[in-house]
Amino acid sequence: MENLEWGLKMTVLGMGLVFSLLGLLWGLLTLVLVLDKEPSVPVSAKEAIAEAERIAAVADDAVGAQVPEPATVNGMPADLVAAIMVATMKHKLTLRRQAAPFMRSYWPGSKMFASRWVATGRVRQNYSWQPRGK
Amino acid sequence: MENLEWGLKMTVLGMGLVFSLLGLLWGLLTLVLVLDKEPSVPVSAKEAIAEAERIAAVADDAVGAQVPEPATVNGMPADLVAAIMVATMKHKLTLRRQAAPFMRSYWPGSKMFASRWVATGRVRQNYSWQPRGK
Amino acid sequence: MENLEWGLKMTVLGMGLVFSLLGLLWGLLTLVLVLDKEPSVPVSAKEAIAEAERIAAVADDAVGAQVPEPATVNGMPADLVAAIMVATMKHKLTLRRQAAPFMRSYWPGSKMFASRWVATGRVRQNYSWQPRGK
Amino acid sequence: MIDQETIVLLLKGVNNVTWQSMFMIGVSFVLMYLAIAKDYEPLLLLPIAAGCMLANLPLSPMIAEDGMLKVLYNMGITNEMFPLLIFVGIGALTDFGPLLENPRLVLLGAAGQFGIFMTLIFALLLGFTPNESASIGIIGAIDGPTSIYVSGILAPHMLGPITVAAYSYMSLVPIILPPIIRLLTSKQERMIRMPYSSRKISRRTRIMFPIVVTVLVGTLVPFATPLIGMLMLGNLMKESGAVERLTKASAAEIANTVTLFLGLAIGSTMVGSEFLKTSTLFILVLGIVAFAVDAAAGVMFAKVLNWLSGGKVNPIIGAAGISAFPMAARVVQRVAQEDDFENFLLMHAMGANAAGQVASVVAGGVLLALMGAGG
Amino acid sequence: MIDQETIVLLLKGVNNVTWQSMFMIGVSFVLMYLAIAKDYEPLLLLPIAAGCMLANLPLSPMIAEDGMLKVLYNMGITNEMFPLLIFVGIGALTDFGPLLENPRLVLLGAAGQFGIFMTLIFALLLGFTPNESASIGIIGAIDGPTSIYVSGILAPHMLGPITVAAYSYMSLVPIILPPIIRLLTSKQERMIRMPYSSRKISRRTRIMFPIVVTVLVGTLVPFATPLIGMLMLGNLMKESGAVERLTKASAAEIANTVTLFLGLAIGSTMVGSEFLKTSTLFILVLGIVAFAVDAAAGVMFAKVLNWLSGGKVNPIIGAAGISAFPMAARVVQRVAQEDDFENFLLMHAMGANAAGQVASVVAGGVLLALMGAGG
Amino acid sequence: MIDQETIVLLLKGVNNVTWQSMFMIGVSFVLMYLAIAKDYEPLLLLPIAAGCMLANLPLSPMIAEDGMLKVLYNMGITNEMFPLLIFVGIGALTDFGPLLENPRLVLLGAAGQFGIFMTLIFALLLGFTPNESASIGIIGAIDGPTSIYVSGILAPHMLGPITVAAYSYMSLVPIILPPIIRLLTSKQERMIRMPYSSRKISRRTRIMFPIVVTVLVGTLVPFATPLIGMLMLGNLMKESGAVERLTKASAAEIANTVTLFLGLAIGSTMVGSEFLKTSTLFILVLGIVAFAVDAAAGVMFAKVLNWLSGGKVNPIIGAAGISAFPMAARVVQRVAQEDDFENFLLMHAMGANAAGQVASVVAGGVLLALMGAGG
Ligand code: NA
Ligand code: NA
Ligand code: NA
Repeated sequence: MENLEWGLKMTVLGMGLVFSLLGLLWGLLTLVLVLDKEPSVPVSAKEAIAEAERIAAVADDAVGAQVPEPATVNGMPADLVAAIMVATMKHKLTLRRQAAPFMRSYWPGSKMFASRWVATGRVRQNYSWQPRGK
Repeated sequence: MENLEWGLKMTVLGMGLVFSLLGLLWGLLTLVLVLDKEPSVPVSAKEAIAEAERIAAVADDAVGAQVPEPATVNGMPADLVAAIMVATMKHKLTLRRQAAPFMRSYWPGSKMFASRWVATGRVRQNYSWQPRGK
Repeated sequence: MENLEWGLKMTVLGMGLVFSLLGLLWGLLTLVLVLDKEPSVPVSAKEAIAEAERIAAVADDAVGAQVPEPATVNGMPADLVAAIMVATMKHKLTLRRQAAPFMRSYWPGSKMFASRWVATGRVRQNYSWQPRGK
Repeated sequence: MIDQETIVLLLKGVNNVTWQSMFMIGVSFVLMYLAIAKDYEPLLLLPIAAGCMLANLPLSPMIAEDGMLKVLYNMGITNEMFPLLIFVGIGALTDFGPLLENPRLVLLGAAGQFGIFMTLIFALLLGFTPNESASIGIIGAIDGPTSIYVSGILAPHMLGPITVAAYSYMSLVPIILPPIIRLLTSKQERMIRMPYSSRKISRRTRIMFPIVVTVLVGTLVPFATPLIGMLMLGNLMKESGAVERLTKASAAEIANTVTLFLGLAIGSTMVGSEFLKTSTLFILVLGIVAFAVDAAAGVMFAKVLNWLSGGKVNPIIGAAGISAFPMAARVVQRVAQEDDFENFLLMHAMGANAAGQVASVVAGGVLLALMGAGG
Repeated sequence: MIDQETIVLLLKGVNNVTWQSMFMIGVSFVLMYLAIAKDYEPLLLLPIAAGCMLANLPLSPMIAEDGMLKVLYNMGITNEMFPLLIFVGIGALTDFGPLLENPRLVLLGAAGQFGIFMTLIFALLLGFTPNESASIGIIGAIDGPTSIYVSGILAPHMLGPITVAAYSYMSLVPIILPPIIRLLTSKQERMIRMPYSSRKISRRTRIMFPIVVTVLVGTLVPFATPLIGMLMLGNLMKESGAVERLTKASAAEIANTVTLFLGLAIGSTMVGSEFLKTSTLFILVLGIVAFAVDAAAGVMFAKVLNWLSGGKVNPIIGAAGISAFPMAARVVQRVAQEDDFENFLLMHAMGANAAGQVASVVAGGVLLALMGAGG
Repeated sequence: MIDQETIVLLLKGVNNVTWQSMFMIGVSFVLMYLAIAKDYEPLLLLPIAAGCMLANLPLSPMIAEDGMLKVLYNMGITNEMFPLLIFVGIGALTDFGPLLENPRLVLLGAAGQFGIFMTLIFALLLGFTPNESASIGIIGAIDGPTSIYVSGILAPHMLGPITVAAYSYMSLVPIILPPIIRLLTSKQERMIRMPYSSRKISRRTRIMFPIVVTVLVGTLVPFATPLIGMLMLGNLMKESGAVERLTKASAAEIANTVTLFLGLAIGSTMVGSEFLKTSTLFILVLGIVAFAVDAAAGVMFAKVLNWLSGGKVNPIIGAAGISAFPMAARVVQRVAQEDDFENFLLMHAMGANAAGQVASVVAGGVLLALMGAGG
């Protein structure tokens, strides 16, 4: 049981350190946000999810982040869902076509890296998350 | 003449081994094709040559496979020949534009890698060779 | 002062060698140009500057050649200046669109590498400097 | 004319086929099947499978002195350069915005590392050495480069199975998470909606984030400096917007080349005698355990937060704290929608998910520090 | 102020110019001319020429200890990594479909390797050592990476001229083949038309092909494992369709970088005293012989097949068995059309050509096995 | 349970923070600020800053034996491969046309190197060793790879500050040049217009130029062979038009990857004790001096040419002879337009600028030759 004891010690120390470090990070980030003085504004869940999908779509390009899931959202084709979302949001947005981010455009014509969310992403990806039209 | 004897031995052994190995491969491939049970269907020579040119055009991109030949086929400009071939085949094919293979499209606008057969290739390259419209 | 003496010696030798070598190069280049027998034809300063900007725009892509200057030419927006230049030159030129140089086109859609002079460059970059319409 | 010696020479290959090497080639076929037909992280598993196949062919010159797989191994595995370079590319494609807007999610990432240590204990009990146990535990970081980096230092002889387990199970996240989430939460909990508020994250904050994290983590846990430093370097290049050529090169050309080389080199370590032990089987089983415990710990910790916040935190977002960015967050969103199609948790889950990414790296460094590795 | 010593220092470069180094710089100019003006495989010959020029400048620091050309040589020639990486790219762009539809063409590829062994004998008779003879013979593989790989192992001091011969003559295939074909066949034979039938090659078969070839060849001829393994790895990645990023990287970024480095490194071996021997001249002559014998053997073997099949095989497709994919096949098609414009043999020739590609690699491995190299 | 030893282990990082390392991390922040906010050569300065930060974190494993920054340093700095590879990319993007049309501008490039030697003398007088002085002087080449190459050979311990100075000041060219130009020239001189004539430069001449320069410079100054050879190799590939894949790879993929690695490796040399000396301050000051003297010498020499030519040369184009291609030429054009908006000197300035690029490399080689470095 010497092993077990050592293992438990590792666990306590390890998780303690991880929590301490991330707690410290929490504090620092909160401080930064306070200093930034940007107001926090409520947004609709749909706006939030569209932005989140944009971020996820970029990250999908990273090695070791493939998505083997079926391309459906609760049974509906994902592209359709994305299209609907886009349509409902479109009237709020000014489209800045020319700034299409390089991440998506280096092999044009190919759908090589395009996940099902790219359609959504393409619309919103040039905005930092500020759906209030700020 | 000891050298000659050794050389002949190498030749017999070497060519013997090469033939044996490729013979073995022949057997295996034949077996696989039998197991695949795909029917063998006669096709016109023109269809075959168009497909062959498509394959050759992709391989031209490989390092060490440049083609210093004049771009003519029996005196006719190669592009013209390709264009005629394409035209005669077109009505048999449904064009799947969106799946243009990445090999050809990464530096769009540039003709950097484009051989004279690309025109042909562009049309057919998304098909595995099944000109019967299968 | 031994140091100073050695330093002066280095300077004399060093600058002497640099001048000698470049002088030799001058001679060789002049010889080559004489052998080339191409006529020297006066051109307008505007044509010359447009060509020079084209060359500079390509070189801007080199690592260690970033341009942190404000994108203005004597207070006028650089893009505008470039556009005016292009307009005044356009009628003299046949545009060879298809030969857009690969340097500029590999990440299309992105303005990643595009300096303010690209607009000028795009028009003229396929010509070796021969504004006489030769 | 054809003498005895020549015949021996010609049959050398066939004579050196062993059941172990044949079995390992079979393993490589299974990995190819998973990569190609099942789409399990093919970018990693296909090169690993190829490396495994090539290394197990009889008398393979590829793993001999100066053999190409050996060269690749020495080029970037021995010195850990390959996993670190891949991290630069990951950092260049990761947007920490969801975390920056909602910093309290950070703690969910910490909870999602619990599986590392649980698995370490299980491995110890099964008789693995401390270093081996820690290497197996690190599968629970659910982060490829971290697993490769840590196990490459602590137990390089186990690099093959650990990497295979890490990447295979990462592909299985959409299958592993949902039942665990459902088991540990009530339908009512899963239906908790979380409101959104948005704040503009200034460019300055986005640029400071990777720098602050690097200095903070690097100072407190020096062993984590390479991992966190490279991840954050990629992120710094991305957020600075000043070096797009380098950002792109890190995320594309360098990442692709290194991935191919890394996979081949790791695959080449999977040779018969070392791989064909019960320990390999244990690693595969313990890997699943690590994933499951991670997810469970994340959910349970989120339940605590929910209780503390008076019911405002949907506990299932805790499952995204395991990392596997951004897949785990998507799975959480899907599970939420099964009970309430109008429940949109994705952005919160992404925050927890990004926290998990940082926490995984921190945990890797902490583990190395605790093992006192390298000095 | 300017002393004797300084003057000596300054004239060091000029004083070290030798007629050998000047001659070699002249050779580099010829190679540049061939590459730029004649378009002979410029991707290889231009870097080789540049490497040769830079290595032969007086006192060149580039080939000194830690000099860049030396560094590149040690990076990828000594350990043979560069030619193998180029093979991955070639495999990623090669479609073995024409061979898979028509497997009996495989034997034509075998026949096209006869020049390797004939040339080996000629070289022996001219007084070359067995290893040197085999290295010269391998020019007859008519495949750049194979020639570099084999001669790099057996006779690295001959790497320069052998590589130059291999790539230059490959550019000359359109000039070398037609007269040989016409000499050995009657007009009637050349006018034989071959019918086509097409069968769908399943994705499974296409994926299995590189795996089967690797295991088969690698088991029977372990020395061929690196060559065949890397060629087939590229093909597997391509046909799997699962790792397009890696396929593209292999065929583009990696291939381009490696080609530049490989060319420079090989060029740097071409320094005066070693290159300026009658042996170099012999190599150049024997290289042409190898090409010619290959083509002749291919055609003659195809004539046998024609006889066996009752006149159904056009013997000129045998000339495509030499490899030089896909150029040789195109040349064969052109020759056929000279006698009958409606005669379309290209797909059959492509099958023989792809077989020649595989057979070249196999022959390289067999040659290494017979020489007992390395192992 | 948690013993003394463990606590010591955990506090190891914090305990090893020194004021030197904190100061250096502060320096890295300044560099990041310059790179990101001020856009000073971010492609180089951002990686350098990151390397500096990572190397100065307590007990940084990245600069330990087998640490990644160490690996990168050994990969391409020790053997000077990285700066040489960057030169290939620069050559591939440089058009020497303006110089070829107007060869007499060549001498302006020579004059623009005077700052190298002046600075060398100042450094000697400040007590630096000859090798160190020459390394500081080479900042006056106003060319990144040349500075890295020369100082990497003569004084590798000063590589960090010299590289930082070279690239930072290069970004400051638009600020440094105008006052010097105005100080040394009258308004009348600055308003001299220079006529243009154009001649077609044949493709043959364009191809011969890099070859001639390489052979000429390489023969007379063997130490310059690597620098001039690689710059001209890139240019040869570009002008030949025969190897566009390699040209593009040199200017993009290879350049980007090498820049990232080079910056990180150089940054990692900037660790406390070595960097925090008054010598570093001197280097920074002397670097500015080198730039200023270069520009002044260029202008003064152009005034001589103006006098010799009877008033036909605008002396301000001499300032473009310092190199910093093509930025210096643009600055000259801007200064000219301040006095006469219709005065277009850019093409002449580009010629002087291209000459400066060649002259910088020649001067680097000459300096190495005079120091007798390496043999
Ligand atoms: Na994790
Ligand atoms: Na062959
Ligand atoms: Na200079």
